[in-house]
Amino acid sequence: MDFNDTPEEALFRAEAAEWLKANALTAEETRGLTPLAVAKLWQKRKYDGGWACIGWDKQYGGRGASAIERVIWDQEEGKYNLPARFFVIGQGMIAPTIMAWSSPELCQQFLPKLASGEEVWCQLFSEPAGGSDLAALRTKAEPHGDEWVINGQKIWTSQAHYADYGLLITRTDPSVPKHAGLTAFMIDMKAPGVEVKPIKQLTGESDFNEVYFTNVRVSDAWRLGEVGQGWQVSLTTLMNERLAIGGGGPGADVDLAIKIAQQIQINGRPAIEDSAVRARIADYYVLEAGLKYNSYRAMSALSRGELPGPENSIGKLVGAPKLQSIASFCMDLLENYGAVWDDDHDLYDGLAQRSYMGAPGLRIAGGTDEIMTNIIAERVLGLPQDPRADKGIPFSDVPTGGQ
Amino acid sequence: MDFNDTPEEALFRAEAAEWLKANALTAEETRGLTPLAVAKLWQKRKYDGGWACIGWDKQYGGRGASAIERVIWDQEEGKYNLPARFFVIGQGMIAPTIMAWSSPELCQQFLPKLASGEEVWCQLFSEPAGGSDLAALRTKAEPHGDEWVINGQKIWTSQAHYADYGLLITRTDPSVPKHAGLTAFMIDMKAPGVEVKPIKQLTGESDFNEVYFTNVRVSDAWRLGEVGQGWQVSLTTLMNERLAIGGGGPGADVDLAIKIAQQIQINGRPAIEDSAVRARIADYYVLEAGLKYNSYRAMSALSRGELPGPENSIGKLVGAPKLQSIASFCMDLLENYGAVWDDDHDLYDGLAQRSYMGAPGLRIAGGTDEIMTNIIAERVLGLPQDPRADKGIPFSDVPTGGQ
Amino acid sequence: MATEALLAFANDEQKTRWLPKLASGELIATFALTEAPGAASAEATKLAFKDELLTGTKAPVPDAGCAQLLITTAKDAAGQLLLCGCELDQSAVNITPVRTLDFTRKHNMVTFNNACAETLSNAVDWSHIEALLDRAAVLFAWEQIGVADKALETACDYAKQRYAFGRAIGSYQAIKHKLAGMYVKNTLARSNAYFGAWALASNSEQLPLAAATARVAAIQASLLATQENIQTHGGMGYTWEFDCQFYYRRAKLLSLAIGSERHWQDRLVSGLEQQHAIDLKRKRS
Amino acid sequence: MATEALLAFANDEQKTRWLPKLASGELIATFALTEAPGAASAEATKLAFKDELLTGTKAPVPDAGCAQLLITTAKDAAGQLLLCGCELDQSAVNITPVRTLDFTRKHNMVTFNNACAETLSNAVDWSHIEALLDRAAVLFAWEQIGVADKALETACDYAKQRYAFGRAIGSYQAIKHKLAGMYVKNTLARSNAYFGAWALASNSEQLPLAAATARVAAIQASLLATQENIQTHGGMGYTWEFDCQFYYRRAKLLSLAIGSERHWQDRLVSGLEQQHAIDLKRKRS
Repeated sequence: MDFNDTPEEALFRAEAAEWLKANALTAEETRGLTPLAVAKLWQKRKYDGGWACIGWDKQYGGRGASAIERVIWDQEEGKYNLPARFFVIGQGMIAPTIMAWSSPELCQQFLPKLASGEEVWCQLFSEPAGGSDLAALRTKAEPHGDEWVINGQKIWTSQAHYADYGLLITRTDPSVPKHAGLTAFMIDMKAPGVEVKPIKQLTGESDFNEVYFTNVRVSDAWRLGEVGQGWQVSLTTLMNERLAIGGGGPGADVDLAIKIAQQIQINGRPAIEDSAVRARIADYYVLEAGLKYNSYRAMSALSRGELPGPENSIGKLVGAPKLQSIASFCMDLLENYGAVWDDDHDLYDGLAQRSYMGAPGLRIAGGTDEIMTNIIAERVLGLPQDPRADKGIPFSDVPTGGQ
Repeated sequence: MDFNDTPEEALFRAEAAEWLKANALTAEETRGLTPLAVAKLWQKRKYDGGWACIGWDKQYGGRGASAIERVIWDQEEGKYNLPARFFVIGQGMIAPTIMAWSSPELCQQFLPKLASGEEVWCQLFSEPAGGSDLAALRTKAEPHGDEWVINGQKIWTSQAHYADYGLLITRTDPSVPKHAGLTAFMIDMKAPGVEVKPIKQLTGESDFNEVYFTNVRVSDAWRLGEVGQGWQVSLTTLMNERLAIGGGGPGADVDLAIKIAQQIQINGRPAIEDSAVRARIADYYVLEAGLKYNSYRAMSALSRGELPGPENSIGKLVGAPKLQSIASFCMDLLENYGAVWDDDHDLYDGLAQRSYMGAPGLRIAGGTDEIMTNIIAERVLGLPQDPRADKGIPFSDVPTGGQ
Repeated sequence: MATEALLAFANDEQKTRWLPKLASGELIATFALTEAPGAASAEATKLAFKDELLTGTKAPVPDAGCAQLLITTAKDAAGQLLLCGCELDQSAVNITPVRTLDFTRKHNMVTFNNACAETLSNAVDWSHIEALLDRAAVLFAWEQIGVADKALETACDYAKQRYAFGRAIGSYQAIKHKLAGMYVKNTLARSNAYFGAWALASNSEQLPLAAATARVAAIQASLLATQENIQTHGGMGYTWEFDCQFYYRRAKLLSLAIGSERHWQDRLVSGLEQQHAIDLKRKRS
Repeated sequence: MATEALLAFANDEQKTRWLPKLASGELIATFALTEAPGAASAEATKLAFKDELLTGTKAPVPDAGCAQLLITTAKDAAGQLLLCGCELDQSAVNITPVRTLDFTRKHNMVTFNNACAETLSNAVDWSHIEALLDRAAVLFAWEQIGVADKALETACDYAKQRYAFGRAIGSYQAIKHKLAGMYVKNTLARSNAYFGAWALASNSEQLPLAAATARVAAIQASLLATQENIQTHGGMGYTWEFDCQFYYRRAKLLSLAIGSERHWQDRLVSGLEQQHAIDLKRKRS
């Protein structure tokens, strides 16, 4: 591992920086547009310039860039405040799944429009009774000629209200053990019988949806993998999820804490001179820096052709509780004013308060802290599984506590 | 709950203090004696003066004192540096078990000599393959006329090398589930076939022993409870253990930390003025004070006639890790010198270093942190048990990993 | 806190004028301390009192929107700290809402433009304010413990009833040990708060230490319990419909309202130092 | 550290005299910093250097019993900080053993009674010592991580093989999540240590920050791993026969040897402040 660019990497970085400088969206261009419209505009510009999804094959709209080049691009693009989150699920998680499990024809049909930002995808995995136990899903798919009929409900679906397509996991056989009875499909979110209802989060915002399926028909040609292979298909998505999430956008961090601590006084001196404040900031920095250099190491491994492994769970497992804790700490520095979260009054853009309210969601979405810890214990350290009350028995016989 | 004495309590306190002042051992009396001899001398003096085991019935050598009076006595006796630990197991844990499960004749035979310190007892429960899983013990007792023949091995037995008697739990029936096949006995530690081997701890000291039984014979009259009731008998001991341990003698604490922090400098000022040091000390004090007032509340409950409940597990669960942490912190205050642990050089009597090495043992003995936490979760909060691989099946069929 | 301040610092005429109405509920009073981000202190108090008139700003002030009387720290022209009473129903007082993390408890910014007011006492110094805060800390601790207990109870109920992988999530040690940890913190906080209540009720010299101990314990317990309650509920706990959010918001608000954890940790050790000095003096005499 | 000090501060003649022998193993050198409890500092350095003679005491000094050369901080009559080299084989040097927590690494008290010595450089200030400690911190971090990894590995092995209640203790989340927590801390510490190693090797201006980050992470990871390794082993881990104790003792020794966690947390934030100042200057220019 080297923390400096090689000459080739430096060249690539310069090329990327130059294109970004010339093409980044201006305030004028984005004035009055919705965030989604801005994101689509920027994605299309990157696509036209050959800078969209740079790790993908050229035939699907990419440029076959290496893992290190992707990191460099992300770093350079990250210097601009450009919208990205709308395409993380589609490009980062679902596209690799389509590439792995679908035909070249369907790849050709879907991937270029995913790269260009024309079409948005969502991921239809979680269900009310499932939660951490993802495979306990109940949404039924029943064969009907060369179509399937879908009935059931999904939950926690980001972007469902404006997605064009979705990756759906269904139960096609409840008489076999849980993981064996699942099948994956691509579905048209505009199809009759698909109904999307936003979920109001504790922040008051709605980033997630419930999605109801009532006799929705999907062609067998849009099946991913074999019947009964749905769990394996979903694992491809989840494995890529660990890489795609992690960063998580701007939030309270060591920079914010230092900024506040330099401006607030404790006993007549800047808070940054207070030894207890310093000890806390140091501990947070150890986590932040550790995660940063950890991701560099993961990228080195990727560039050697290794697959993203379970050790990548660390990013979210450490990052989300850290966000919660440092947000709380930043509010503490402001003392009584730390509770203020008001566009007319708040300081530091309400970043601490927003992070404090957002962090509990991060600790849950995409695998709770507890699930992530279990993954590390079992898959990295090789410790034995928990005793499983649902192992090897038909899904329909698994205890549910009456839920 | 009141944090001041009532008039009656104050009277009792004055009486106790007066007797202690007149009778406490002098340096002259104890010169040249072993710690055990000192303890026996002091215990006998208390017994003769009517101040031994004051909560017991008069017929067994006590004075029928109330729970609050016991607390007051302990507080007053605690002001002198008088030896106690040799009798904690016998008087605090085993005596209540004998009272609950044995005949008046045997009580009369054993309890007065326990109160007077003439006879020392040990507790023979733990086994090598057992550990946290106490009931998984394998030491066999087989009937032979009106005697039983004992074969097997115990471990972690404090005081076995000088104990006169022991409370022993054995397996009398391996064909029934684990907890159902146990039977309890009192045994003579000087009987033929009892062999005691000290265990060297990581501190280099030996507070514990292995005890081997080879065809040791014990009369059926010395059985406690019915055959198969051994688990219930042991629970009486364990319930009283929660009350008896907890304090744990002198160790690193907030007083020590403050003392060091007042004498050591950080950046040219006393360390106690350093804000990070203050934050740490405050956190430790919250635990210390919380435990202290918690035990007052538990004593209030006892004085209302309530039984010591599982909530008393908190003392050890919080106290032992706190001891480890504050010991480490005290050493940190001394910086490089904190590692020094040498009668010719060390400061503060090596209290921090000794506590740092002793605390890991406290976190394990008498129920590990993990077992204590489980007890609170299940017995206080009513959360469901872990799935049990050993439940309802014959002891001889329980998986052991080949141990 | 307003009532405590009146009891301690108002003159007899003021007490006669305000306390009976406060007791009957006819009058609502609130207390204002901070003006800017950072800890309240004598130095940070800028609100000016001159010729019986107040000029300046206080924020965030709880419930100023429905109160008629505000007790506030201020300074006279000589820089001397004061406690003032100000009736809010006058045009020289401007009250605007300030949204906080906890929208179930209203806060305001109060701006005084030569507002009529009166002093409660001519000689306050910051230690008097700290004594008021000590008393408040014990009461806050009990409210915080109430929130913490409710969060623990809710989490336990959910953990018993919610199933994953074929068994109740409360049977997984990751969850049950989390809940046991919350119980331990809540229990220690309660024991410390009992001692705080005793010290408050008996006007003990140990009140500063007892109050700080109760406050630090309550902050730590309530923040842990309310955040891990959401975590135990998983996705459902993060929705608007579940009550988890209210406990989470309220716990953080209370942890900030009268001084942060760090502030009270510092006060706690001051209390210990003071206690040690007293013990030493007693031993010597 | 002795070698690092010679490389940085010895004159050419001294380098020629000592470094080749150090490299060949013919000469063993050690470094002495502290004299009394508390953090080492210019103020706390009392060892007096006058007329080429040293008078005073250093303790605890690692391996002074087998070393022939000691590099030490001292002060001249004017109070100027110095680095001195002192050959130990002289009667004016008295070396007595000092037992520490970790009996597998020998420590000594070294007393100088007008012992012959020489200065390495005439102009050292405390920042030079800190720069030496930065370099040492990176190397210490790697040793600490080695201990932490070994403790984790041992604990995992035991947890897979030891049974309780009919199953391996490593299948209980109380144990497996404990071990996962150790893995996370070790992994972050390693990543930080890689950056420290890079900053050391490339003489980066970021070395002070990188070294402090590596050091704090390594202290925290190694203390956690070694104590929870004992805990995972239960009673057996607390016996003399098991290796758990060595890791536990060594981790604590290393965490104290060149400055405590609090000391390096403070240095870390100084590094951040310095980095921010550099970034600001770059932005401006």
